[in-house]
Amino acid sequence: MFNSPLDGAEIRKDFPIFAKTMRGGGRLVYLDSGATSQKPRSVLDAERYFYENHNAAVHRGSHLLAEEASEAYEGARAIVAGFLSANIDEIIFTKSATEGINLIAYSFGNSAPSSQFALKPGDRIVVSEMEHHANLIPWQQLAKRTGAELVWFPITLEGRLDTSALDSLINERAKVVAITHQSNVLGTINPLTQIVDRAHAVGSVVVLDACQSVPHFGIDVKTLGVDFLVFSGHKALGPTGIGVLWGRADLLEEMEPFLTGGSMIESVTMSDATWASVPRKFEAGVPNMAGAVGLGAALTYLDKLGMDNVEAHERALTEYALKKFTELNGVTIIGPKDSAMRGSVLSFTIDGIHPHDAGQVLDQYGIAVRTGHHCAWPLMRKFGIAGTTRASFYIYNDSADIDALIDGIAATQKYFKV
Amino acid sequence: MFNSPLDGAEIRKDFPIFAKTMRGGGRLVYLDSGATSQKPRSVLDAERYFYENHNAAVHRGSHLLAEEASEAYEGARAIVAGFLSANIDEIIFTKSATEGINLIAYSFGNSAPSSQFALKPGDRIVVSEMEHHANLIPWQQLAKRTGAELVWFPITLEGRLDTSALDSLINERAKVVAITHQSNVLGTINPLTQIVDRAHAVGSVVVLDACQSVPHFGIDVKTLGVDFLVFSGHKALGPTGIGVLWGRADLLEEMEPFLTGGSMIESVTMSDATWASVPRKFEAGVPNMAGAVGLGAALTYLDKLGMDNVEAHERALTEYALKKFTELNGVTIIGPKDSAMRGSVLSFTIDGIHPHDAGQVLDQYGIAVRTGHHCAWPLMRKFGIAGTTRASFYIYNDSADIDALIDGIAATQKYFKV
Amino acid sequence: MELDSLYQEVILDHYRKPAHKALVANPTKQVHHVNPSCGDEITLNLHMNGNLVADVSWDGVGCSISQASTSIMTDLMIGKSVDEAMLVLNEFTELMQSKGTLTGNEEILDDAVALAGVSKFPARIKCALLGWMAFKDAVSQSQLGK
Amino acid sequence: MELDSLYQEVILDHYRKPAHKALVANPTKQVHHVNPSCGDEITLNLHMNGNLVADVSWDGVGCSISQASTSIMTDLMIGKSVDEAMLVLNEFTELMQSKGTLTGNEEILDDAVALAGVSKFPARIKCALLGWMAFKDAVSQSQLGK
Ligand SMILES: Cc1ncc(COP(=O)(O)O)c(C=O)c1O
Ligand SMILES: Cc1ncc(COP(=O)(O)O)c(C=O)c1O
Repeated sequence: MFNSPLDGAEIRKDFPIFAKTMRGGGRLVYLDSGATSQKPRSVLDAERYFYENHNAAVHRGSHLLAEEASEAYEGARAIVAGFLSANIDEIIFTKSATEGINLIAYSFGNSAPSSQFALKPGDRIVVSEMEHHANLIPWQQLAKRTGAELVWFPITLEGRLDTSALDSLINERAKVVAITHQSNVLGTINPLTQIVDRAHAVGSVVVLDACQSVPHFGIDVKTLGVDFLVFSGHKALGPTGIGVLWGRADLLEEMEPFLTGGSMIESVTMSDATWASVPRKFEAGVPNMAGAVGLGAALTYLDKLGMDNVEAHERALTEYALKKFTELNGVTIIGPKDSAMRGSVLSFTIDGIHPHDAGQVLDQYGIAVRTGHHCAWPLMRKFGIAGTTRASFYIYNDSADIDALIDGIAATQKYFKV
Repeated sequence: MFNSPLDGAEIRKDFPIFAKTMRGGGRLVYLDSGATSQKPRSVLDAERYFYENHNAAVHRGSHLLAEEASEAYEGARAIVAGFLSANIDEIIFTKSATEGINLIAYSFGNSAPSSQFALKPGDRIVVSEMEHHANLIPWQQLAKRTGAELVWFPITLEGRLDTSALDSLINERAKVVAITHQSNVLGTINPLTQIVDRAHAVGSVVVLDACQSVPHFGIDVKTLGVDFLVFSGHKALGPTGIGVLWGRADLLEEMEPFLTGGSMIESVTMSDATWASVPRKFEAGVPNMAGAVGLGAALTYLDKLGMDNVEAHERALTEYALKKFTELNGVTIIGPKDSAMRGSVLSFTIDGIHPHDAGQVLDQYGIAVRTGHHCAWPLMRKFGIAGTTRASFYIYNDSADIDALIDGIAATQKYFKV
Repeated sequence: MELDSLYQEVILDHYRKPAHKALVANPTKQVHHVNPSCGDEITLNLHMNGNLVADVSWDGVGCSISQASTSIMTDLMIGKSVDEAMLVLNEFTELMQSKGTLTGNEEILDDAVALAGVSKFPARIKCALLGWMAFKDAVSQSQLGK
Repeated sequence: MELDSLYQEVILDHYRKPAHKALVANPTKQVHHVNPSCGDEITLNLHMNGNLVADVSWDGVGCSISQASTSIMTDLMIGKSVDEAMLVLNEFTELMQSKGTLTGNEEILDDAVALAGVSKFPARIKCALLGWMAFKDAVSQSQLGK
């Protein structure tokens, strides 16, 4: 019934936090990887090793530590590039996916009117109703600043992107299409090919929010065909405070910088400055070196497991969970109920119980889920709900975790007598 | 001759990296804390403890880990506030000082024309010739975007701020005065009182770049009287990828946000959003939680040493070094030659030897210094030099380190036969 | 179990049968508050009679803690003078921030002492305070409007 | 000591007496390059004669490695065809990226093999390449201009 190439319980041994005893006295059943993932020992060791052996400001010194720090940092960039099948110079380290999207939006906003990236009244930015606030508000703000129009793909009741009006949404005025690869609420994986083709046909760039995809299945940016992609390290086994923006080299070269300051310059006078080449142009200041090194170790860990195995494991978990959920009464899944084009994020509501209360009872059993609007408030409004309870699965989960969740939901219903 | 309340060699025992063997086979003489500081074990332990026991997305879950993570993160904010004698809600975590300054500049740039923060043609931004690129280029860009005029304090030949034209520089049109507390090249500590008084008299805000002061002497933001202050954690024993922006609550409340996305909102629809209160408004996305916790541990370590002791220790090192330097021939100090109003950053040139070559020979003796323009290129042009060699001292240095530097410089001169 | 200290019977009772949960028309002041981290919302109508809290009514969505706490708050506040109401409010806020060290003064807080357990669950304190903060806001706005 | 592998005598000689370090007027192409991380700068004048590198002259500030490397480069390039010059340039670039594993082909690189030690000092590779990259840029600009 449950068949996966990976053994979640074995994998947990690599993650020190699973030794923790939870509120109710039991083990940690961590079903909140959609918010942030736990970290394997190898990531913590890599960060520490950096600090204890190579710590220095990168690119800024001729001494041994500075050389080693630069090699470690650039080595991490090479790992990320390899993981995404990208070129090294196309990888920009940010502090988060949020910063990555803001970087693009601000850079476009900084463009001269004649630039291919400049937006003006009448131009369009296209998003979807299932976007995380991080891939919505920066575009709202850019639209307000430039007078461009913000439009969006609606969502079907099943939680799929409604692409029926694709051609009229992405019309000739579209300059940016910003879309999530996988919804952090519904689990829906969006069909990119038709969107990318249409966007490129009308001369628009495509920005992909890959927060919920890069950690979960193999990504090849060249195959995807998008122009920009962002993700956060902390959701991919990596440290907090480090994220990645990948962009097509020819676009990055032409774009205006975002953060300005040290290390991103070519030359500086009191009144003027010129910019270093990509990726430096977008990495002002002393970067999160240990964070980058930790992210490199995280992606190396995933690579060793094999992203195909990771994907198969999560599919097995999702199918198992979807099946188990049918045994529950008074529980409604928000999002696709079959596992096709769907990731391992499972949102649901329980009749008569507010998500916050459900989360609280589950916590008593050591089960960590997320509750609320999941930074996708417009999506909640669309479904007419205040929030959901969300379980999200990752490599260290197994069928026993899902059994615990199912039992926990039943216990919650009993506790609140619904 | 050398008299300090702190023992650098003892302190080094708390810093694992000092066990390292350097290129020439000797110990590490780390004189590059101006670029980034080394990290005590307690900081590395605090980060790791967070990951192994509390890791979860802050402010976003009702489960135990999320609660603990939020408490750890907010606890770090409280430590920073205490360290600066600021209110908790005035502390905003950024990724770096660079981000902090960009945050202010972009927020001002985002203001409605009627806002007190909006700049328009004719308005003034005042900086100085000794600014780090991080406190220069963001203002250049803001000036270009708004049509405001960028003007600057010149520098005297001794490397002091020339305030003789203070009143005409900070005139009635001044909206922003952005100045460094201590120069990262010259070591000069700037006289703030007259600048702050004049700025406030004409209705300008004062932004203080405290990268080179917060780690080195006690700071009380209320006494300083400035309106904003930024620093980087990595220069203050903390992890990479975490910085702090402090701002006066009444100003922060009125300012526009910078990065937008999750966790910084009050309410969101597809076309609009309203903002959370400060500090959340300025902290979009999952923050660098472990970084904040690590920074908390770093400031706690400094607090235990006592910032008065740290300052006295660095003064003793600087006086010792200034004295020793007079024994050298063909070496010129760039910056004040006495220890009054001066920190422990010591830049110099060696006749006939390019800084990069000097740094290379010193590296052979395990001595880590920084060479080049130190992200203060206009300052180099002012002094008519391509760069300097810079030694910067911190708590783990002692007079033996300075002796090693002096011997190293002599050896460099011998090597290059000058 | 620890959970029972959070979900006391009186809380679940108020949750199931919330008091004054139906907006009364023509308020002196109406306020709308949200809890941005979970999306819970409350609309609160305050009727003042001089210095007296004549009526408090509300509507909204939220978890059992926020619903029960608001319900209890309305019962407590109606009929009090502004000064008395603020005293109760401060007492309750203090209880919420006590991290489980206080049990609450029943003479002042009445049913609200049942919420003492919330203070051990940091993420839930905002839930318990949602209605109270809306009330405080409404009162201070109505005072300013005078 | 390891340092001597970096600062070979021939390098220090070129540093003290750099070749062609005086800009010759009326170049086919002039370029200006900087090394943003250390502030070193070079201005390079290229004189082409058809497909032949007729002259390379330069001026600038920089460390011994960048000065010596540029000096050696000019000696090597003058008199070569574009194709020959690019061959030398590629050989040198490869040597620089070899992390100390190559010693360099002396027949092709002549004095430039003395720079082999630089490849073990990652921070200095850019110094050694500054003049070469300026030359490459000047040549390709002059080719495009045709
Ligand atoms: C005076 C000064 N300001 C700003 C910065 C920028 O700090 P960061 O690169 O950590 O943002 C530095 C350090 O590089 C500095 O010394
Ligand atoms: C789909 C999606 N986009 C963007 C984000 C924002 O990521 P971060 O907060 O790490 O910047 C998240 C996670 O919170 C997400 O799930």
